[in-house]
Amino acid sequence: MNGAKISVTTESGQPVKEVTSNAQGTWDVQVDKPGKYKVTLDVGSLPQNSEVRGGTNVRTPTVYEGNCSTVLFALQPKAAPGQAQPEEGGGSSFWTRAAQLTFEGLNLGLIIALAALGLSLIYGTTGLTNFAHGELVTLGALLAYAFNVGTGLHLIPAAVIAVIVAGGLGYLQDRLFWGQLRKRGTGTIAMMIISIGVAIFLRYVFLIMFGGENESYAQYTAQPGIEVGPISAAPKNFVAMGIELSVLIIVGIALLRTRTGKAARAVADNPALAASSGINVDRVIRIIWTMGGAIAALAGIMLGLSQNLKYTMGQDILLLIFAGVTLGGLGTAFGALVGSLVVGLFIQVSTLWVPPELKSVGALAVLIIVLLVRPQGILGRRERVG
Amino acid sequence: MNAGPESQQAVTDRSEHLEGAEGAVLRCDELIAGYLPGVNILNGSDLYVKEGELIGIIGPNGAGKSTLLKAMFGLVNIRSGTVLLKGENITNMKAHSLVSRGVGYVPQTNNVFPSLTIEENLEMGAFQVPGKFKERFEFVAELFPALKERRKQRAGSLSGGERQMVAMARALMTEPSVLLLDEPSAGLSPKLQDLVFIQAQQINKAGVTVIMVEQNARRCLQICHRGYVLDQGRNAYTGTGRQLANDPKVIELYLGTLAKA
Amino acid sequence: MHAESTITERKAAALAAFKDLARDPGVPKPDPILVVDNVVRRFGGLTAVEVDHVEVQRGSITALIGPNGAGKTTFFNQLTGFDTADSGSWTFNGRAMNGVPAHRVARSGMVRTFQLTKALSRLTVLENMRLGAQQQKGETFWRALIPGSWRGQENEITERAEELLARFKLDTKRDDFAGSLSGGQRKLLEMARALMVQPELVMLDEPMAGVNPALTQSLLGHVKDLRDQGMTVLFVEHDMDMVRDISDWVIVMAQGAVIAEGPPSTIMSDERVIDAYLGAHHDAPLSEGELEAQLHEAEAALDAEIEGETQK
Amino acid sequence: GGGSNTATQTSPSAAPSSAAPAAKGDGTLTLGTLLPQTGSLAFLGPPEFAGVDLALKEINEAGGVLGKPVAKIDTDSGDTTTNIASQSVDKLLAQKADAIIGAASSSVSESVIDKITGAGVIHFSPANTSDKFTTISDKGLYFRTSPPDKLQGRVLGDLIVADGNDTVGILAMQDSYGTGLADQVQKTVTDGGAEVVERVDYDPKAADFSAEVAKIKAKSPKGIVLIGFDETAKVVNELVKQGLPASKHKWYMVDGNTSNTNYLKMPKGTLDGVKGTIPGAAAPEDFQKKLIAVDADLKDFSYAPESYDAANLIALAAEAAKSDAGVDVAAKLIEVSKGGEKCKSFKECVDLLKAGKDIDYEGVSGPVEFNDAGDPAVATIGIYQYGGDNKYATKALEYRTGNIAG
Amino acid sequence: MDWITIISTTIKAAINVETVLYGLAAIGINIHFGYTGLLNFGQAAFMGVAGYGLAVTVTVLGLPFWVGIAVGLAGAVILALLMGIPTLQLRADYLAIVTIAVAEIIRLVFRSVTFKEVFGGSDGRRGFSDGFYALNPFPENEYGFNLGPVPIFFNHRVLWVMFVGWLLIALCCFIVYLLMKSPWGRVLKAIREDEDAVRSLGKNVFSYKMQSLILGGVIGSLGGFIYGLAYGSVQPDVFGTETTFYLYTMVILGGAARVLGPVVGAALFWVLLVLIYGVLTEAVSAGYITFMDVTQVGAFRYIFVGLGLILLLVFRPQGIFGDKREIAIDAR
Ligand SMILES: Nc1ncnc2c1ncn2[C@@H]1O[C@H](COP(=O)(O)OP(=O)(O)OP(=O)(O)O)[C@@H](O)[C@H]1O
Ligand SMILES: Nc1ncnc2c1ncn2[C@@H]1O[C@H](COP(=O)(O)OP(=O)(O)OP(=O)(O)O)[C@@H](O)[C@H]1O
Ligand SMILES: [Mg+2]
Ligand SMILES: [Mg+2]
Repeated sequence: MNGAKISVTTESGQPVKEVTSNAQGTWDVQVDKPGKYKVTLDVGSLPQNSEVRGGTNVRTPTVYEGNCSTVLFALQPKAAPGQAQPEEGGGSSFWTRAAQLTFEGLNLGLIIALAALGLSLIYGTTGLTNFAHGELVTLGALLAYAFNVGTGLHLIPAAVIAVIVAGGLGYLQDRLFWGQLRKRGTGTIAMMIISIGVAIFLRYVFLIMFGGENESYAQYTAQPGIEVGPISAAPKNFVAMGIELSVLIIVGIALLRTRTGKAARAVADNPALAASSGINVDRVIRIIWTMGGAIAALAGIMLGLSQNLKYTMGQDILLLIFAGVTLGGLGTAFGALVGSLVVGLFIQVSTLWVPPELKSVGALAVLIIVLLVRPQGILGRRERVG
Repeated sequence: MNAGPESQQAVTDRSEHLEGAEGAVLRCDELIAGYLPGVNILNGSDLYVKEGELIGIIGPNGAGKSTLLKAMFGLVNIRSGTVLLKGENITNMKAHSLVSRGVGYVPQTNNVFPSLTIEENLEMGAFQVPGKFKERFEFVAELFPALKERRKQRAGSLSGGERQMVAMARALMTEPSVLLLDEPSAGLSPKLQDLVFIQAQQINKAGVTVIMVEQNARRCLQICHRGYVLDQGRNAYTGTGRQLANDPKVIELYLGTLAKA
Repeated sequence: MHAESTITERKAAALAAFKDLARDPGVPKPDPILVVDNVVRRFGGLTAVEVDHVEVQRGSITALIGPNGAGKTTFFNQLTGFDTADSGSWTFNGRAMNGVPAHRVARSGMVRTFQLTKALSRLTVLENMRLGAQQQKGETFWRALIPGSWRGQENEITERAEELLARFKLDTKRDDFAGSLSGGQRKLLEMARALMVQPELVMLDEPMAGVNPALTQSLLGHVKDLRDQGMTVLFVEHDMDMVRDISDWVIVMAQGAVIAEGPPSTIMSDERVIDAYLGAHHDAPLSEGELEAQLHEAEAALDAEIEGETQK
Repeated sequence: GGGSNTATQTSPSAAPSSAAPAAKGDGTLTLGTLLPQTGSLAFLGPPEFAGVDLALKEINEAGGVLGKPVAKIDTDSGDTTTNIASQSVDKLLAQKADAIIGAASSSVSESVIDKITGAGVIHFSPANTSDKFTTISDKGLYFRTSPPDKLQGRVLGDLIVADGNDTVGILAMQDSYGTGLADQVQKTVTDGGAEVVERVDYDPKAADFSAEVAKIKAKSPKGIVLIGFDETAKVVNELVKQGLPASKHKWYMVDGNTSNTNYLKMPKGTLDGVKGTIPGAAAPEDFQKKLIAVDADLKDFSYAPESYDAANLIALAAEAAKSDAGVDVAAKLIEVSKGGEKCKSFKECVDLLKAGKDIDYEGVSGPVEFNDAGDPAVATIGIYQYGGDNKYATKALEYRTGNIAG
Repeated sequence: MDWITIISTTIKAAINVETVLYGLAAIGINIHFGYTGLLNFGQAAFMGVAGYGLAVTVTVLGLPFWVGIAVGLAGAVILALLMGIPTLQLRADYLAIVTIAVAEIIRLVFRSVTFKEVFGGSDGRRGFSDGFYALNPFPENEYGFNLGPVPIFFNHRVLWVMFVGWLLIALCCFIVYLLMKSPWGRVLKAIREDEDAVRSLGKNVFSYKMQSLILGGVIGSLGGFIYGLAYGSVQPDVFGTETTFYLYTMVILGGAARVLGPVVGAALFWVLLVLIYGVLTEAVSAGYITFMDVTQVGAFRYIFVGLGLILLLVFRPQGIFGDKREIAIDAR
């Protein structure tokens, strides 16, 4: 804005200088002492149709030694009297934001659900509360990173290989470790603490191999979003959500319908009886570990794709995973899905009302409330007494 | 246990065992087994069963009857002794491998999958022969009509007796050649108890070798060919069902007189 | 053990009380300790319990029988506060008990056992027993801190527990974990523990299923003793020998409802009861001959069936 | 000090028994580091260790301190979720460290400051920004070279206003670094007449940042300030995804997140035109090269200059005090940081000291002039701009030097 | 290698304030989990509420130290009631997740910018321990002795905290010992095994669980006080779920449902942590180990700690003091 008149005075009112803005609308005053100054814009010198936003034409910046200090008078077209100030352009309304957050909730919820499914499978069949599950999620993400950035493979084949390798590692884990412990008759509580040990062990192996920084995959980083209705999302999000949903549904149905799926549930209920029915318990558990490892890895890759990779990424969402599993009802695949979606949605949508730094509080509060109303989880069943 | 040497009909030493066990389908020799380190529950018990026989095992609570069945079936670790199935050494073999060798087992407690429906429970019974499920399901549904009506109900919500039916039915889903039953009649109504004993006999008539643990001891001894009385992990008495049922010592110590009255 | 042949005072009293009663379901008793009205419990579409009216006579041994799935256990669950009835009301000693939490029910003198036993696995058998005792001083927080304040009582309790254990043939197991007991031993412990409560009404859910018959017999004597000490016993059992031997009165449930009541001798010849529950061979153990006959019968039926199948 | 000299340490006389906490110097200056090898700030560990290592290398090449090479003991500070910092300090004290450089996290420093200063040892943090340390009771032993938030915040705020952003959104990591800086930016921006339409403090461990960004998007500010550490890459991802790219909105970054290798993997032009402020009078490039020579795997350079300066300052003060005892060194630290002949490296400074001159150490992170509280009083902030290759130009747009206080 | 320092720091770690404060909190967990079977994964919240109760009372409200302690204790009791009333009806695994959630909520609120005025944000609060140290009877000095060549010294402040802390531990252990021998403790243990059975015997399960939750919570809160007093400050992240996990680890290491289990577990845990670290750093700087450099030792330490945990529990699943028989019963 050219030609606006500005006067600068010290705090106590002694005039320092008066200037007029140049063609770019900028101006400059040299002051020789640090301190508070008062800058006043002569409203009369403004063009007829504009006014200072916020109304006041006085600014009181503090100038520090050796620094300069800038003041700004934002102008806006003068509204006709009696007419409401026009809504500011570019911002989004409550409902678009709600829509966006719902989408984000689903996005996050599905990733949690995938991770939760792996946890739920393993918990369901072996009774192991696996605190190292977060690390299995991380493992998948880092494996994909290693194939992707390390060997220069494109992310898609890298991810496929990572999932397969993680499945294999899941198998080996049971074969060489958890299975052996079961054979020794190690109790579930001891196993739970052992899993904490495993979690610590793996996490710091990752730290050494991978470093403490955030990393991203070589492809699909900062993919620009596209607008779809009220939401804007990157194409990778849609693909990822599609994959997540299909895996969840396929595994869920497989558990309910296939023979191995039913066997897995039978083993979960009563391993000795399962063995007496002719089910090879160890084999079933190994299949579950393989699947659990692979699914956790996929969850990690999706998380890494949507966010970034870090050696604690799995640990950081472990609580949400547990919340999802529990909320849905322990040991049911669809329960994990429903529970996780609720967790994801509440985390995101609650930020409409609570400060984002407290967004987990909202989700956790909902968790508590749901469990008070339905102590057995959303899809869980009450056991009979007597 | 002071195994009464004065008892004539019922035998207490190993000679009968060693004689009779020749050519048995299933035989155990001097089994020593237990749950906790250092505590043996079975203290060298012997048992054999011949092709097509129906064997009853009775004894006081905590004698080790269930443990004996579990040990044979690979669910309790055998510390010493051997189990032979048709000449093959199956000591400490895993339960599921025994199932594929034609052995079936109904546990005494925890004998259903609570979170599976009745139908799924039975499906698990037929796990190794999924093709036969339909046909066998019709068969057991006939026996226990209550189960058919409730096929979609989760076993965890069933009454004690209903569970027992499921457990029995589950074992009947496969057609085992040797069947181990641990108190199959417990908790069932008199009508169904009858049915269970009749079934056991029928199955046995059809050529299945049956070993049955029962606290319904008198009934058990009535139908079985031979019986064992187990006490403190050892064989206290053995003999034919009738011998045992009429042995005064056995009556006094194990059978009681209530049912006779 | 008590001589079984001598009819004790209590038994006589109980018999007298039942003598002139009608045999209708829900018949009023002269001195009921428990009165139940219109209790209904549904699970989804299934009505597990639908009892219009039933009364239990004080100082008697009453058996509750009925086919599997008749709703006996569920009925117990309602009465003892372990499950909430959809509707209905009941009084114990004249006090309304619906909606009362389980522990209060037990404290007011109505104690039940569980059919699927609940051993406190990692407590010793003796500790299981001690837990049953009521009004223990040492069970309040502050007094627990002063051992002197509860030692004396504890010793009494232990004595009582040991007596019971001896009767239940569990004395050798006294220091073992309850979780290591066999199936039958758990049943015994379950019942013995309930008796530690010294309740007015003890409700036993199939106490003798899986218990060795010789032991059962000796325990029946004990149950009769309980009656003689003024306790009321309501028990569920499928062992008809036992029902016949000790019960003064029998209530029959089927499909959730009480279908018949009466003294054991008459109830066992009731057509409906035989049909629904007892089957043809209820009244005596099968003789050899009968057994054969029965087998032939069944075989014939099977053959006919197979024929039928093949003809189809 | 002297971690290797176990014999004297164990003799009863060496066991500290006098009321005066200061152990006598043993002639060898021993630096302990208490920096994150593990935990949530583990990514800050490598550059900080590298900074100290580089300084030590140069110091010892220049002949060490008091004629002996400077010894160093590295320990892990972890993060606040475990209390291992305290155990690390125990170890350092047992091995007679004279000064401890660390911790990165203000919270961790708070939990061990009593222990360190109580033992008469210098507690010198390269990264603490919490204003609590200004007033904390520290026996005059606590110092820091950490980036001067107040000045940086002012410079950044001013830059934002000068760029004509009348509406500003701030996304700040929720810890003392992030909120401190954000507070200052917010104040400056508001004073300057622009409006902070949205400020979001986020939990850096959050599973994702979409809700935070959505909140900013709702106000669609002209300028978006990103204050944080390496999780900023995720925030950038989210901004691009939700349609707030740098091409439409003006983004501003701070020293904690300007150098991040993840930016290079983003599509070309993602960060084009983004501006960031970094304390220090020199372009970081040369210094970064030197650091890489020490630790080839280095990816992040946050707080490396500050750590480097901390080590140099302690060494110089020890040289000036002619003692390696913590209390003596602390007494000289303020002196060597200001008021005298300016010098830029240890060698240069130590030569001046030996010539009997008063020196004023000018560090890589800024001029580092301590005030009485042991906080830096003056600083220089450089303003850098990113190009289409998602790297910032090595030459700053401008440098601003000023007093921090105010 | 500097064995003297390694041994000295290790021995000190076994009795230092960390052991004390974790030990106290672990005693609380032992009451909850070991004896009552309550899977309380929110123990850190009890510590936090106590620490912050003290800190906020003294620094923000300007009240004396003793009031702060009272507020902290009251806070712990109230938290137990708040947590317990709705959740004690839940099945064990659900209780676990609810308590984690409550603890996380509390931590997030403590560290939030929104409540910075009260709780001090992510840096927490400091400057509330003067009242405590004013009571210190030990004159300013270093105290300790030389164990052969190994010096074991603590300064007067640490010594005072340790003195009070170990006194509290002794007291708590004694109380736990008395309680768990008593019929009261028997009810708790019975609840751990089967609530319904206990109900059927006329015990008010809810009330006992609540008593247990409060008692364990209050003892846990003592750990929180010790933290605040020993470090002179409280920070929110100290009271995170991680801490609770470590507490469980300590309880199981020592042996659940054993009076001294948690204390020994805590000592063992810290010994493991410090010993491994000491040996590794010294071995690396002395050049015995070349596959890692000094700055990686922190991470390697945890790798070995993880391994150590695994091995300990693989070979002694019942913990140091545990009873093997109990574990055998425990198997599903
Ligand atoms: N929680 C539940 N959900 C669904 N159905 C249930 C539930 N509990 C009980 N039932 C059903 O209610 C009916 C009554 O069960 P109940 O256990 O009371 O039988 P019961 O008379 O005790 O039989 P039994 O003699 O076999 O023990 C049964 O058919 C059972 O399947
Ligand atoms: N899981 C276990 N752990 C430890 N000891 C056990 C276990 N199960 C059973 N026992 C012990 O083994 C002994 C034999 O038990 P078992 O179950 O074989 O008895 P049983 O003869 O089947 O008795 P019942 O007729 O009561 O079923 C019992 O004394 C019991 O205490
Ligand atoms: Mg048995
Ligand atoms: Mg029943």
